[in-house]
Amino acid sequence: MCSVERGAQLQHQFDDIEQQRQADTLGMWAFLATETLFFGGVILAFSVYRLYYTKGFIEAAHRLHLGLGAINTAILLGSSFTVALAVHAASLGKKKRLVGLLLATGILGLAFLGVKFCEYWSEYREGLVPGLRFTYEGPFPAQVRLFFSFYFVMTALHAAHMVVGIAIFAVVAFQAWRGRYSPEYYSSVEVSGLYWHFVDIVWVFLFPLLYLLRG
Amino acid sequence: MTPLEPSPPVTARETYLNAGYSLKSWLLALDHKRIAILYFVSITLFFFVGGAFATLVRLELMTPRGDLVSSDTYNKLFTMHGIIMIFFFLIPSIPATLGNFLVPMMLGARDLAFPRLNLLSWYIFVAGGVLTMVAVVSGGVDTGWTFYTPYSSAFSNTSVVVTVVGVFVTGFSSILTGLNFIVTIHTLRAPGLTWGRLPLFIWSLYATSIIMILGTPVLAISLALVGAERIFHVGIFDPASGGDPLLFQHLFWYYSHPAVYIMILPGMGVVSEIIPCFARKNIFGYGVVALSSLAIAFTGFLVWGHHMFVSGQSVYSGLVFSFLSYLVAIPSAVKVFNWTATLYKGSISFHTPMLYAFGFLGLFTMGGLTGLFVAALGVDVHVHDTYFVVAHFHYIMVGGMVMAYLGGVHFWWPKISGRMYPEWIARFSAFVVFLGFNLTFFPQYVLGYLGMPRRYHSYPDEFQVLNVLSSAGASILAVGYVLPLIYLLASLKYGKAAGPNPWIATGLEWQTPSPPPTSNFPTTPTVTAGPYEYQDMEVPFVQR
Amino acid sequence: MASMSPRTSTIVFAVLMLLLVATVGAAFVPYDRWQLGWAGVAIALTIAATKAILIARFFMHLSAPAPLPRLLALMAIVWLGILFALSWSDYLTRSWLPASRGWTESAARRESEP
Amino acid sequence: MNESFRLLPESASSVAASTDALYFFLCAISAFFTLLIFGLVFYFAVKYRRRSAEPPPRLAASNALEAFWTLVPFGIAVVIFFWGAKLYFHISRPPSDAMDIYVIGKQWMWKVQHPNGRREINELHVPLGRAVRVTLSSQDVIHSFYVPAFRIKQDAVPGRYTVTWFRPIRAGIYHLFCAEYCGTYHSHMIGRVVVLEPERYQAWLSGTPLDEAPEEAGASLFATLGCITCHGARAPTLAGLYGSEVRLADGGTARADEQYIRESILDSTAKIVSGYPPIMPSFRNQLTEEQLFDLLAYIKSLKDPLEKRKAQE
Repeated sequence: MCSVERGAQLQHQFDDIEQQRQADTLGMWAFLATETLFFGGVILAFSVYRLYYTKGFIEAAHRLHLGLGAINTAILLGSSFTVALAVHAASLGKKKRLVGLLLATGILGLAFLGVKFCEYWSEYREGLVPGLRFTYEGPFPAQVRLFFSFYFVMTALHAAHMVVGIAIFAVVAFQAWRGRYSPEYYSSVEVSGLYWHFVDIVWVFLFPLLYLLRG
Repeated sequence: MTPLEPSPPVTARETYLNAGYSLKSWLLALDHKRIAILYFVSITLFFFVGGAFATLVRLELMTPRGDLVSSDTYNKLFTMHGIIMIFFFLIPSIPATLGNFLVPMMLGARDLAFPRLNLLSWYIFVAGGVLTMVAVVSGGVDTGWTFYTPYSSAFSNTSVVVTVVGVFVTGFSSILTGLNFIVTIHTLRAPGLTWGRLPLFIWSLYATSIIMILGTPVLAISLALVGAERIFHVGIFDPASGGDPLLFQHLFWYYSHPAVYIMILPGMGVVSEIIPCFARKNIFGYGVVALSSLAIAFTGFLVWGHHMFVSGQSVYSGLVFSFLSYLVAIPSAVKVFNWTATLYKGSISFHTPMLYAFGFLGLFTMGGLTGLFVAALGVDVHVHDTYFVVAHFHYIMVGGMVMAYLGGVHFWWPKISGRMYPEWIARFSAFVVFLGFNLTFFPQYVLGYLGMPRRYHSYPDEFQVLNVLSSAGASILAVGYVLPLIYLLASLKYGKAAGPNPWIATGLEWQTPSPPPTSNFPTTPTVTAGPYEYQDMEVPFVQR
Repeated sequence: MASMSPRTSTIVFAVLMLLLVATVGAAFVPYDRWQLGWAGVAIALTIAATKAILIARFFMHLSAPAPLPRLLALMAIVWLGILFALSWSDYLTRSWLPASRGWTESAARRESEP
Repeated sequence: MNESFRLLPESASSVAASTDALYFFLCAISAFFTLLIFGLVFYFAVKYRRRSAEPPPRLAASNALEAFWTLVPFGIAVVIFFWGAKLYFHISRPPSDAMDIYVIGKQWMWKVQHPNGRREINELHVPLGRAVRVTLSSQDVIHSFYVPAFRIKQDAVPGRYTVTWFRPIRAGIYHLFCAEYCGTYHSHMIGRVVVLEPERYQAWLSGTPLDEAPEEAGASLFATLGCITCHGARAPTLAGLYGSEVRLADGGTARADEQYIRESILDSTAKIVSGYPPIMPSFRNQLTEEQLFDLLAYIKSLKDPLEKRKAQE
């Protein structure tokens, strides 16, 4: 990495590259705080109805595919793993390894979305989609409908964040392939990694709340 | 009266204003000062649009029968007045204009931490504004700025979804501004500028930014859920399918009460800068005033339930929220006492910024004290959703926030435009604003306790006298607001050239020429003393 | 900024997968047979919280010397706690006041004196 | 309604005087602090106006002063809080001997139902001196039952019951407003509360034909809907149910107030009584609010035999 490129990275309002890297990390953490409150609001709504309509929500949780949910969680944890390795590779300046790991993360993300789409499709076929096709006759119909409204709102929000994450990794992988990052300055990889880990943490909480509370 | 004659042209020094005249150089500007000007223009536009709606509302309320417009149109008028004034003027005004312009300069930095994000936040703000204007043009929305469900989600047949998306989008511009400020204040302070030497304007913007990034997302999700409810009938707030309408109120007020602190904290920051400068004295109790901004930012999130005392919320949580609401009043009271104590043994001059600061001090005190009425459970049962509440929040928003905003604009106008505004016209318009304001909103306290509910298109006859008084005051207030627009724009051409420090004020922004060059400081300044060391500076404007 | 060695990443990943298996297993315990419905919720959420802390501490380098990311993460959690605690304070106590029966009979005697 | 210009609303209920007392106390506090701040600012502005070019001395901060003007406002705030809370508790606990009135908010009118079956629109006749307990619900959006002269306000929330009460102490006609924005004719949703002396109230009551009392309407509904087939044998008996503690299937207990009865009718499997299978069908979207009130009145009128005997002694 010749020094000219490194000079090009430093933006004029910063004194040195370390200050810029700290600012980027702090900026992403502030953004993640906003995302925490964003998902927190809808999880609060879910928790209130789970408190009021316990039986209906337990009944509805049994309708979800626990297996697919568990696989998805494993996929997402795996993608967090590959991102951690990618950040490490970037810090050592191993370009090929970095690009490979970033692409792996993107592929795992797409796999997650694929599994998610299969779940949506089977739920649509079973008539569990409020608004589109809701032909559920079991006990507590109103409460089950409410549960599935939350299920689709929360997982769709999460999936949207996944799509944004995958797009970011595609751009960062392309930039890495063009050799823009160096061991001194790779904060784009680090910051997109932080965002991805956050999306993973959101799923770490969504999975038990939706799939596992079958007590 | 200094005669208004065209002043000599500013010397051909490179400033952020003459760094480029093309539209592209403005619309794609990354310089925080230019983005501040873009925000100035857009929020002034929105202020006068919101003001026009307010004028129509006041005209409508002159007569009990309410025969100026139909009740449907009236509902849309007060809704748009609320939405535009709050989301498109009050929330962005000081942070996005004076804040964007001054934060880097007060910190001795060349620019904010993320200039591109700053420009993006302006474009998002304008996109949200355009969307809301589309909603206005295509029939308006009549849910009130509070969007209470189930009316907003099931019963209103106006363009609620377009407005909700507009406000959702504008919320992100507020998040980006807050995020930018927090990172800049943490990482780009000049050498020697410790937290104990930060100007109080920066402290108040720091506290505001905390509220912006931690509160706005919850508004985003609650409005998104209303949108989802209208489009997909998810039933989260729909009582027919088991939903709880109060849940929306919890999510909405979780943001919307701290939002009133987003609006007032920057105003407090401006007043903390103006009073020491024109009293030539250090602020009394710097540490306490700085920490009270953070205290307001934190306790502001604990009190939202006082909007729901009679909404069917549980009696016990009403008690909790009422007590916490009294806690949040304490830091504001402490600030007022400290400002007043700053005047003691000062050397006070009565320039326009100081007049606006005095106005803020008095009116914010009255607004804050009437907050004690609506936080007292027993009284709130009577005055909730009446004109008493309307008067309370207008005393704080218009009496406090807009006064401080005008004070700040006049105080930093020489730095922003390089020109002085005409002093005597400005003092006159400050009095007009003060008089018009009190005549408009004090009668509403009496109306409120008499029991006139909010958002009424027509009302019983016995309320007419006070309403006519209020409408009369509104016309004077309107004049008071149009005057600064005229003479400030005129001062761009006719104003006297202002030197780097016309008020002989402390603060890094006054140690660079006005209007400042694009990179603010030739070399990064170092700070050696506290923020308001006026005791060893010469005293200007002394009449013998 | 010494980012984490692959060895620790692998260990953390393995622990995360173990926790995933644990939480899925815990879901099949029939809590409601012993009226312990809330225990199921508590177990599931504590496991999820541990996974989140592991990811945040190791993968997101929260343990790095810079204090500010930790401060922001803590503030996000505290503000979330405020939202949950005060909203639930309404929902949990909404039925405490039996609006119909009024409180004890003595309430009727005291009602005359405000 | 006299047209004279007033600064305070009439105080026509037992609570009005104490609300006004707290209001005057708050006005006094506000006047004191406003005059204090305005006075100090004006005094300092005049006394220390700029006359010399000599910079004023730097004043040291004083923690004692800061503590003083933190604790004093806090002390005053706590006093106001307790006073307001005591008043609020009094307002939110209806006395048990109060007369029951059911009010349904519907987009842009108030539908009032008296215990003896009288139904009124936007009118509420009540006897002087008698406590009145108003049970509120709404058919569409949130409305708010607000009588300024009685200083009481309570939102009518769709999907559940909310309760407020008042005891009129002066005869007359008073405004009834809707205080929560509810749509196009929110400002036309105005009614009148007419407080009559007891004898004139009886005359009004007996003057016009009575509709069917809610208990009878409820009883006939109870039969036509088929509730009677189970409730008596295979389902829990409803006699004396109202106000009692019910043991639930999941081990908890619930107080059988209006909200419980309404929920058990509309969402029958939400709270299942212990020892009974969850086989009751849900009556959601089959009953209007009036019918629900009638059923409720009927169930409340079912006294179990021993309590009925106690009531007769």
